[in-house]
Amino acid sequence: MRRHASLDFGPFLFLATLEGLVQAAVLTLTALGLSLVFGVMRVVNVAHGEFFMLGAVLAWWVSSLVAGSPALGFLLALVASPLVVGAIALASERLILRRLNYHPESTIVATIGLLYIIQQTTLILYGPDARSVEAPFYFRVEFPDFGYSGYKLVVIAASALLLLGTWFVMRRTRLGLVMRATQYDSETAQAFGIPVGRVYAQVFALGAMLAAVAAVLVVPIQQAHYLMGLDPLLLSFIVVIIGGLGSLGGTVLAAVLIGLSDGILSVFFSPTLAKIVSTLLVALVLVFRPEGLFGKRAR
Amino acid sequence: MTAARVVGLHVLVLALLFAAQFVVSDYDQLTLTRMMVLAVYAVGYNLLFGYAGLLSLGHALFFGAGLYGAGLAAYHFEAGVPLAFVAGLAASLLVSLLIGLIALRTRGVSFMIVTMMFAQAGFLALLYFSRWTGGDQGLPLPAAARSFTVAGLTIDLADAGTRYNVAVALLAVAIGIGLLVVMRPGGRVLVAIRENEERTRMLGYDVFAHKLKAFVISGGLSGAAGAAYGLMFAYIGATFASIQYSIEVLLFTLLGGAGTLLGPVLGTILMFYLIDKASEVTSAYLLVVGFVLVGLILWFPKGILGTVRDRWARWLP
Amino acid sequence: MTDGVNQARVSRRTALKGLGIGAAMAAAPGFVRYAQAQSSAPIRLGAPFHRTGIGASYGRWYEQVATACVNLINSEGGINGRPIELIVEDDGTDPQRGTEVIEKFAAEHKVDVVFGHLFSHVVAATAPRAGELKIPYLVCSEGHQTAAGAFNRYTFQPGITDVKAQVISMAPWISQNLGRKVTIIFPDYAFGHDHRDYFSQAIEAQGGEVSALIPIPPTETSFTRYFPQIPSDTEVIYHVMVGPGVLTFVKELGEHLGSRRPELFGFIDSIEAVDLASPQLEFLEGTYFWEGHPRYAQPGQSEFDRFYRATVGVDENGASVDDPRDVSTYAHMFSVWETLFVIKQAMEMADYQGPEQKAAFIEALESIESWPESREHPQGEKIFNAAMHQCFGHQYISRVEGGRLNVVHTTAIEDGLYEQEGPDYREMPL
Amino acid sequence: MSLLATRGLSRHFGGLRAVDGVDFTLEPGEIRAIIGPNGAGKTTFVSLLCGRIAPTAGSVLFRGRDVTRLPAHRRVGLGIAYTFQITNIYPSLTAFDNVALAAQSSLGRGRFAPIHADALRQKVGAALAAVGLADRAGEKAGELAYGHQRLIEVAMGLALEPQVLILDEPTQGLSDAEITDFCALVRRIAETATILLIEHNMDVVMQLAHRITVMDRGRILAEGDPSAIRADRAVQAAYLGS
Repeated sequence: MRRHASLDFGPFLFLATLEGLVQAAVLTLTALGLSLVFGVMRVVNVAHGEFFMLGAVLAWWVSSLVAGSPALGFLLALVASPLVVGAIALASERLILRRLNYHPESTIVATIGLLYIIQQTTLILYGPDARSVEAPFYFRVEFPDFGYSGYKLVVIAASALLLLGTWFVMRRTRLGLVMRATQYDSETAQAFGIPVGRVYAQVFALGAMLAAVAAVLVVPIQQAHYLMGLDPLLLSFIVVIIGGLGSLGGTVLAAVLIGLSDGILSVFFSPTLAKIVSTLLVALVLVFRPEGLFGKRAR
Repeated sequence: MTAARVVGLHVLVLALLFAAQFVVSDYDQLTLTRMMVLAVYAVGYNLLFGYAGLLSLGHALFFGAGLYGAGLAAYHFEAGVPLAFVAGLAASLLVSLLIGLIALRTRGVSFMIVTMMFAQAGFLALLYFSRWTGGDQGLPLPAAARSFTVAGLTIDLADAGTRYNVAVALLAVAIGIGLLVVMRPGGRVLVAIRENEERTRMLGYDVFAHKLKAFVISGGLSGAAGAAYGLMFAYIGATFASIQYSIEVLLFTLLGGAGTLLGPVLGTILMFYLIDKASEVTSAYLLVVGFVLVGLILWFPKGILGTVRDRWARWLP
Repeated sequence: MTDGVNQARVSRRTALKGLGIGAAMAAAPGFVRYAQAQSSAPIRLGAPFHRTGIGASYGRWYEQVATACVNLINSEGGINGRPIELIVEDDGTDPQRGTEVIEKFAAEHKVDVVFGHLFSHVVAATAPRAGELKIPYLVCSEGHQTAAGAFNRYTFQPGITDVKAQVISMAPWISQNLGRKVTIIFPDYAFGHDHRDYFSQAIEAQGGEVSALIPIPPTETSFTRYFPQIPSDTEVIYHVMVGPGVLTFVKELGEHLGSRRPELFGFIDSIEAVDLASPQLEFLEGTYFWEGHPRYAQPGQSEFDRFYRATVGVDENGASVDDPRDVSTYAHMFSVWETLFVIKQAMEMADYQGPEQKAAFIEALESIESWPESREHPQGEKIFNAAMHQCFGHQYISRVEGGRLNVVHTTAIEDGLYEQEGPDYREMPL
Repeated sequence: MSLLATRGLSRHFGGLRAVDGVDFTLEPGEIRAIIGPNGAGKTTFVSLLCGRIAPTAGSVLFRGRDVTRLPAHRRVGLGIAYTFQITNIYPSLTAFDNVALAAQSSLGRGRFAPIHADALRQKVGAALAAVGLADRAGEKAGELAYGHQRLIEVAMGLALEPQVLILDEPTQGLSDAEITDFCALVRRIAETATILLIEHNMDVVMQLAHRITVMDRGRILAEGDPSAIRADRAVQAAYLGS
């Protein structure tokens, strides 16, 4: 019984690339949130994946409240879910992280605790089942050798737009300027009258919201489930570290690279093997090239 | 004399644990057995975290190495209990030596993430090589793999009483090793590295070598706990190598008091009990883990015995 | 059956207990409870259900069926005049928790029988512990390991047919009606491996051929990446999937294949607890599924099936009577109901009064040869192979038509019988 | 043979030549002071000597042996001890434990046998007594007065039984009375060890040093006995000018 693939190499690679792009699109948004929080606050947020999960679960809840067209429910979820997640993140920042004075190792332990609190509370309130959200629209794109979900292609485009939006906020608005100043040197920023504490809270909320948006986009493809936060967390870690801690450009580059390579490796080999390779890669990058593959050496 | 007081206290604790089997219910005896084996794991973890100040988020890898080292030897090669245990111990020593050589080049947050990633890779590898490891399903060990004879005395780990006393003995050995490491001059060097690494280097200590030694001893104790757990309860599974087991041992240690020898034992017993009781009330019993972690970090960073030592008993090791 | 042997066993055990604990402990609460158990205390059934983890949707319905069934039995006088107490623990669909939970049942709850495990990797880890703890362990799983002789005297599978028998009995129909070149998509653990191994054998025995085997981790959430492995000359895709991602699995399968698809034969597991009316599942129209018990009430439904549905709270579409979108795991959960009645029957045969009569209970269970279709066995008649501790019953092949599943073929019990592979459990010591 | 010597020792940070081709020798038994304006490269230079940082070029010789590639802890083992510019002790450990860490380092040197507890106690006691802190052994080092913390640091240096003791600005932050005591202490230490001292306080330098090395912009500007250095025009220019 030899395993031989149905598709020729060309279409096979094309499908793998599409899968990789979808993964990269969602991953970019999620990892960007993690990277932003690390870059500005120097805090590793282990609960980041749970914000992603919350985004998806809330999307299910919001869209199930709306009768009628699935598009309406989805659009409402796209707005409401990140806002609620942002508010929860803001509260956790005020109640926990600030009290720890953002001490790096303590915040990791605290956010591990936060991870369990969010995940298990969701289990209590939402239950252990996986639930689906209907896509706002559905069409099937017929390629010569296989079919593909049109919605997935739209996810790629939507992520690119959101990415541009984030870039605009960071580069062209006062909020972005303040964030970049705080990231560069928080003490000097404080001396110039920037309310660093408030910036931290905003950044933490914004990071969580990016994860939530990514989750809302993904939930018509995957189902909302209380354990779905772990994979995006690990992948985001991988992306942020390989891209260079705190470097937004590096994060985007690494997300595309990891998303694509994971997507492609998963199709050609085994998804588990792809994950083993990337986790080992991350460990080695952190040891031997701590500034990341695309980062510059720290000041 | 401080040393006598310290040794006396630890002997007393072990004697109480030994005596407990005559008064507790069947279920508490079973639970205490599990607690003591996991306490060995926590004692090992604490040598690295509490004394050398290295916070690993990947110790499940070493527990898992011991578990699978022993379990696979018993399952595939029909090794007897002593040989399987040695195989588990050797596997965890080897894995911790290799990981230590690489991970100890980093510190702080990077060290936490590197250890976590290695452990995750190990966990995934257990799933990937499912032909050997049983993957998600794990492997139940045959009953024959759990009974052995020493000096004409047959020890059957399937027997609850025997198992309990083996656990007491193992914990005694672990605490003994802990005392040896901590009370001797070498223990002072570990604490010195935790408090001020650069100064310690400039006092002429090979900091890397000391850390590596602590890492390997810690990994070995974790592996011994894993090997014992597998052989005692006749099952090895990937869950034991998952990140949750890395986090629970951190929690045990933090709760009891990092950097105190008995802290992890106390923390393991309390937390295990809490989780077990919570699981009777709700499936979301890990909620307890979350709240205790956050609470400890915010209000009680030194844990129970750490606070006791600061306030009342400075001589506690 | 309170014969001398059993009474002797009682007194010996009591004496040992007394010696072991000492007279001082006789007043302890545990001892009092034990003493009461001799007279009027309820029969305690340990139920390790998959409340969380990849089996959660099954676990919820297993629990609902068990609760309804126990209420029914209790309202009709219980077992031997004693009520049943159901003690449920969550095992997280995790083999490790499974082994811990059964120890808890033995040591803390001191249950009479444990029943209700479904996922075969949990069963595989737990069954050896049950044998060691000498607790009767009745699984509601389709794993082949029990029938293969991999376990012990204490482990039974009396409520549902095993995978090997299921696929042997269906393979001829598949090869004659759908095609001979088959690609098998299966979850990559014991249950999936049973499908892989025994369906491959069965289809080859029919002159068919397996063109590809596609294993998928049971925790996977994204599936498109696996589908390019489906060879283009495949005539039948045989799919069986479990876990939280099953809806995604079928949706993505539909997306990938489109209208020019080969024939699809799925185990209902792939859409168990999933509403067939979900968007994007239209492509399933005209495909086939195995069902252990038809989800949609069929024309000529038996009175037993009607009674069973009403009692467990399921409507004629297999959904909860409270919420038509909450679809049950109908094809599997009858096994809980039937297993409970098997426990009742064997306990009554043994005049069971307490755990010291475990041996009599097991021997009684091993003396049963068949069950007729009845209120106690609404899925249909079954025969029980005591040497293999395994029951064999009818299987149903259904076709999706107009958004519902209509049975098109019912296998005969004899279609699924096979030679005994392992030892005779009855010859193992108790 | 000189005790400690460097040949063409350099250390560059990016474009900055912190230490630039220094040839230096230290004879056994002397008290040597290194002086120079801020940014002259003094601390970088002694850090190269004791191995805390690696040189860009050049070599370090100890008793004629090339130790350039030797890691810092091995050089401490050979007898090159360093006390930090900023007080650098273990604040949460007792004074005893602080000094014991140094003592067990020198006791354990080159041996595999376990360290005897009595020998250790004796040695720690002697070092603490030498700096006048014998009665503070049980106190937490971080809770001691600042001057005493500096003395703990010196006691640690002593307990290492070094051949060369490098003191980086040891009198910084001490009162005049403490400085006087300190000078007496250094003279006592000098009976058994060679001393290399970075110091800004010229009174201390003139009082203690046998010879003085003046550094400026990473190079050695002048070297000689105190009176010669006092008279050197280049030195005056470096301190006063530019």
